Amino acid sequence: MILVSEKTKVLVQGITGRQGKFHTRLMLDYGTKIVAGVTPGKGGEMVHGVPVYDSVEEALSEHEVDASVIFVPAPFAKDAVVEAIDNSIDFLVVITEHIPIHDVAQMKRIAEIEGSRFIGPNTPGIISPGRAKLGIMPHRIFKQGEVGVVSRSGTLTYEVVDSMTKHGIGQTTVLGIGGDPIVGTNFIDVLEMFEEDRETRAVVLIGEIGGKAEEEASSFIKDEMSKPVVAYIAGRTAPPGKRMGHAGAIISGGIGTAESKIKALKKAGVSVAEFPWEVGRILSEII
Amino acid sequence: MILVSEKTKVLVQGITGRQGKFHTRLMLDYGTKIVAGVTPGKGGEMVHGVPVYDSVEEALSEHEVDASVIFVPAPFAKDAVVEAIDNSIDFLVVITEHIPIHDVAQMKRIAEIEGSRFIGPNTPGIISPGRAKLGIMPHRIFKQGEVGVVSRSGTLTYEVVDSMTKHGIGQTTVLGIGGDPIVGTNFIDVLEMFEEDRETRAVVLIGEIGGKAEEEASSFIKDEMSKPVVAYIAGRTAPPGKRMGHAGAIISGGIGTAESKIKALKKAGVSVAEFPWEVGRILSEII
Amino acid sequence: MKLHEYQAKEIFAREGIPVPMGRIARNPREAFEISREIGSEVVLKAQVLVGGRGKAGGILFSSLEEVEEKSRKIFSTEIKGERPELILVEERLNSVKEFYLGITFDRSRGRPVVMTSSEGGVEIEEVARRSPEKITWVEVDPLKGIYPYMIRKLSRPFPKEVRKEAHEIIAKLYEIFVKYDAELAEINPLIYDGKKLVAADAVLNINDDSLFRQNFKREEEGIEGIASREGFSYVTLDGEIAIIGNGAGLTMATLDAVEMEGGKAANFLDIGGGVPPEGMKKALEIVYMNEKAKLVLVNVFGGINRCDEIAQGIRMFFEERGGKLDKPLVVRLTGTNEEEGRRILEEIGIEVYKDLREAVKSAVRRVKNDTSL
Amino acid sequence: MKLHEYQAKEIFAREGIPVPMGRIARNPREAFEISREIGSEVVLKAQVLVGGRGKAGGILFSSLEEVEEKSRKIFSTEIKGERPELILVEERLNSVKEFYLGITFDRSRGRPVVMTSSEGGVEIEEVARRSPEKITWVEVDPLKGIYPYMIRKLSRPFPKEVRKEAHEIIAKLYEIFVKYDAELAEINPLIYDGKKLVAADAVLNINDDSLFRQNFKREEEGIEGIASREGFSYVTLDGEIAIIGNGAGLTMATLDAVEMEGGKAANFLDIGGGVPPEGMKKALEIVYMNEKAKLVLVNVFGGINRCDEIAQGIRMFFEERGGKLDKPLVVRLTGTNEEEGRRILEEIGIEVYKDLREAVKSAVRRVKNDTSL
Repeated sequence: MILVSEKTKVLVQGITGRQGKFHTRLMLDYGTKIVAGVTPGKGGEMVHGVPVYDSVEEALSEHEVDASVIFVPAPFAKDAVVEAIDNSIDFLVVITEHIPIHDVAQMKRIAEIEGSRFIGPNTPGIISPGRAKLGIMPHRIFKQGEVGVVSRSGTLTYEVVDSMTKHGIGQTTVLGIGGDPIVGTNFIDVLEMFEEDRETRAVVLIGEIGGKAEEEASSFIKDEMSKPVVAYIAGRTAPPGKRMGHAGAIISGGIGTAESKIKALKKAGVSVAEFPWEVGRILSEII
Repeated sequence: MILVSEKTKVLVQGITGRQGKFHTRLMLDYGTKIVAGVTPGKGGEMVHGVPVYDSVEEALSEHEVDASVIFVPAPFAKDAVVEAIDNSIDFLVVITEHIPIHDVAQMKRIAEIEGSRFIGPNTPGIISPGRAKLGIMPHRIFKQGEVGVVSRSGTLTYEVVDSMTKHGIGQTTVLGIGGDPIVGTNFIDVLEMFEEDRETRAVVLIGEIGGKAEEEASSFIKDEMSKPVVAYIAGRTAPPGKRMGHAGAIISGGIGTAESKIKALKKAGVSVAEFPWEVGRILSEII
Repeated sequence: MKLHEYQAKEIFAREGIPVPMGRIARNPREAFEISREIGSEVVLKAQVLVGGRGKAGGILFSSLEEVEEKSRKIFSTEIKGERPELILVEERLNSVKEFYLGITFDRSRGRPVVMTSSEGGVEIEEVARRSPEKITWVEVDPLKGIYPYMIRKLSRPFPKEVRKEAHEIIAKLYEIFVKYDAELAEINPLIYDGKKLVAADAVLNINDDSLFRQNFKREEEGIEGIASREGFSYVTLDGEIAIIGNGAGLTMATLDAVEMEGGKAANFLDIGGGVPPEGMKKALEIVYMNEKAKLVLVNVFGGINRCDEIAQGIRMFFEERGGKLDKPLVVRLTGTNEEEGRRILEEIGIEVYKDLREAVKSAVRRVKNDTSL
Repeated sequence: MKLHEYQAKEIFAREGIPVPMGRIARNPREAFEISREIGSEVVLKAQVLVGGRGKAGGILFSSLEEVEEKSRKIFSTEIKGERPELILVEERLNSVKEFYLGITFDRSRGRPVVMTSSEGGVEIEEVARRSPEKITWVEVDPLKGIYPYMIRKLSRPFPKEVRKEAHEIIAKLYEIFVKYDAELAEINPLIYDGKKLVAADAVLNINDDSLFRQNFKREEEGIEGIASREGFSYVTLDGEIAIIGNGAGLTMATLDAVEMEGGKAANFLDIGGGVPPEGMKKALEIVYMNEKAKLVLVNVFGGINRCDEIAQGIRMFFEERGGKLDKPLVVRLTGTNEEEGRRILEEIGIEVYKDLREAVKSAVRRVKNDTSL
């Protein structure tokens, strides 16, 4: 189990919005320790029994907080993230999608500087099944167990986890790094944590075309990981996506296709599934 | 001896300018190990036998460098400082005066983030007598010895050091933190280094009115220093300087006068000289 | 959002980057008028958003005499499926040397990267692959911004006589990159005509997620335009099975599975998250427009989307069409509020698969077997 | 460089901070015209750069009838040595509550600090001392800039009805602070008139070292103006010994020493570093203008300044005056190129002290003993 447990004390930023309220309910039901919420201008209200504050500073003056889940709408998300970081919250889950890319780049740099970590944006969150959920995943498909899952994709993760659970294979922690071009935490960071986590016996990596995150992860797996890794990569038949001009091509150096990713992963000794629903079966053969 | 020694390998940025050239000569004469210089557009030239490069990156590809002395004119000084920091030079001496205050604030923050230290701006530099000089001080007044000197003022430092040397009291290192409202390294940082330096037996602090650096130093001396400190504060009879509005008064909380500084220092057990030329005598009684 | 070359050049000119003299023509007559004003050889450039327009005949040099004829030709040329509505008519530059200048994000590092090269032109990617030392590049800290020392490094590939101009153009392009929330800003080639530097081409892609604070109107037309206004991600393909999924990864995986099972996708449509019933109905309307499609496969794994709301959308669409669909609908629905969703669809006689594999197999089988489709 | 209130308000208005209706008058007649346009009670505000003008009679409320008389009175009032040349004529605001908003640097931290208080007005420093909890403050990282969450905190002292306006004013004042390279930006009071917020006063000090990139002209007149144009730091005092030093610290120490020995300084003049002979000559011309001064003491410890160049400047001045100085000159010169400097001065018969103490004692003794001076 990595990053979150039943002891993690959670703040929800944007708790009074439609999504914030709905998922606060579901997280509480799952057993997540949500201690406070923040929505500017709504200080003093209660959401499902959770006290709401105007600012992170005020929430922290009343509660101890280990992590924050952010549902704040995209135009204001950078502010919320920086507010949390400036108030020394170490771990953030940025659910919000469609945050401007320049904002994300700044958020990432600020987190680096101040020593905080965020996952996302555009992540379904993180769940340590049976212990705590910081996010929006449909929790019934998860099952506590011994496999760590890290993914760039939300719903595809559910598909894969569903196949694992159906094969009786539970998860230590399932984490979505987020589907945006720039994310706060990348595959390698998470693989490193799973490698070190004593409960985790194998890891599932769910990738997709675009960028070079999977290729970079492959090198890490090859050089640094002892635990078995199973992967699934979406987009083998997808139309070529938006081409980022010459500049993008120069940076990526021609990698980023599903073939390139699958090749790199296989070279690193990873079992690559052809269909998402195969992951459960493959794992059951390995562990 | 702190920060610089006869082994320190030095880069000079702005080496082809009038001041840069003149003081490179004097520093070399003193024995300072100047290994390279930088002036954009002058790469390939030589100044007093020192090779000049177009950029810090190019200089570093040919030479090992421990510190940089910056003579670059004020409008371009921030660029030069950030260039040095981004190229991982750990210690910078910013001689340039009249750098815009917003630039200095940014320089300071960038140095903090990247883990570099600069002294100045508007500093006469730093000298470890008999070993190395990174700056513009008239070196004949210095003498190797056992007293560390830290000062906000340039020429006043010379006056005080002159009196020390005349009394036969030498210096481990003499460092000007710079006369600007915002400086990269403050009194406390330097006092801490002197306290830890085995060669240094006593410390001289030279301050002046304005700001609260001396008051803050006093608390540090009181709580953390075991070595004797002698101080001189200029400006007891000076006209009230530019008043920084209500905002400045609120921040400073009414401190910043010579009386306030002298009082704080005395309370911390510091011997405060009435005239700069007394410092030598007072020290000779202490050590 | 990709801007047209002429739009990007308008911005460049406004921000102080030199561009060729020229204007937009909507027809051959206008092209002739503009050429006469320019008074020299011109270049006619089709304004389309796809790459490779040069090879496709979208860029022609012309004397004044031939302008009408040549622009007529361009207007009637289809370039990778796009027919140009506008031609940019510009003075023909005297190119002594062509440079490259581009800015985009390095995704892994999360930072802007600025690149220059003395080997500009269409072969730049080839240059980057074969002789990476010919690309000068600099990574920028998004908090600190670009510094003159970085720009000096980037200016080094340019001839000494115009290095100052190059410095200014790089600084300004970076400013534009930030100010306009760009994902990509590119000048290729940046032409040296012996005296000065001119941006002969201009690429500026605005980050879609930043459009709420940028002043650009989407121009996309057809199905893509409708989809994008709904916030969907949509691409037309040439197979027979129309696909609607939620989440890019899952939708791609659905396409992959369909093809692995022997089918072919007619489109990619990702509805994204938190879609209300009306949105789901709209998504169906969009894929039903595609005449090539013979069957529609919906694959939703409810998370932030709720299965009951998705089912309501399907029912609304079903009822709008009077309960008769001209293409069969295969639905896979699971996740949040699954039971309620299933109930809604079963009420109107639509079978719901719980398992993706079965849904895919069924869809492919039906398209293959039923020749009446 | 301090701006006048009206200059600061022009900037505030341009950047979107609400200021009272009003204009500048150069004479009582103009003040009357402006008041008539405003059409209500007005306030007349002397435009001087010293503090405490209110207590000195520099601010008066007036009806239209009394405007000419009252502004005549202000024009003839000397406020801490400054006689106003301009009066700002403004509508009189209806003040329901007065707030404070200020931005400056925290020197030790090297960061901008933004402060607000619900207790605006002249007593704000007293408030800060006695009830620090009534000041809301926020430190800003100069790289990251100010964030909305900080501004929300700073807006909290304002009434709910105008919190949005307060938010905007704070954001804009911070923008101004950065854009104009300010050392201090202050609105005190920021008046709530029951409906909106208005900047009743405006302080904006531009950082002198940033003037090369800011568009302000220095307006200082008299000796201070001449000195500042030479790059010297100069203050007139009321003693008899004119002092020229190099470096603020050393010059202050010279003043201190003179007073400790029983003398009194006629001025403070710091020539700074790297001064050429012409500069030194100019410095002497400046202090010789001060009629109250009876003797001139020069104290230069050469470092970046070279003693030979300083001596050359003194000789130039000496020769310009035909070898006759109406006030005796005491010179202390030591440091870089000391011998050469000493030689130059001894040639023209000026004695040079090596020791500061002796120079100071000699200067004080000569002023005290020689009643003919």
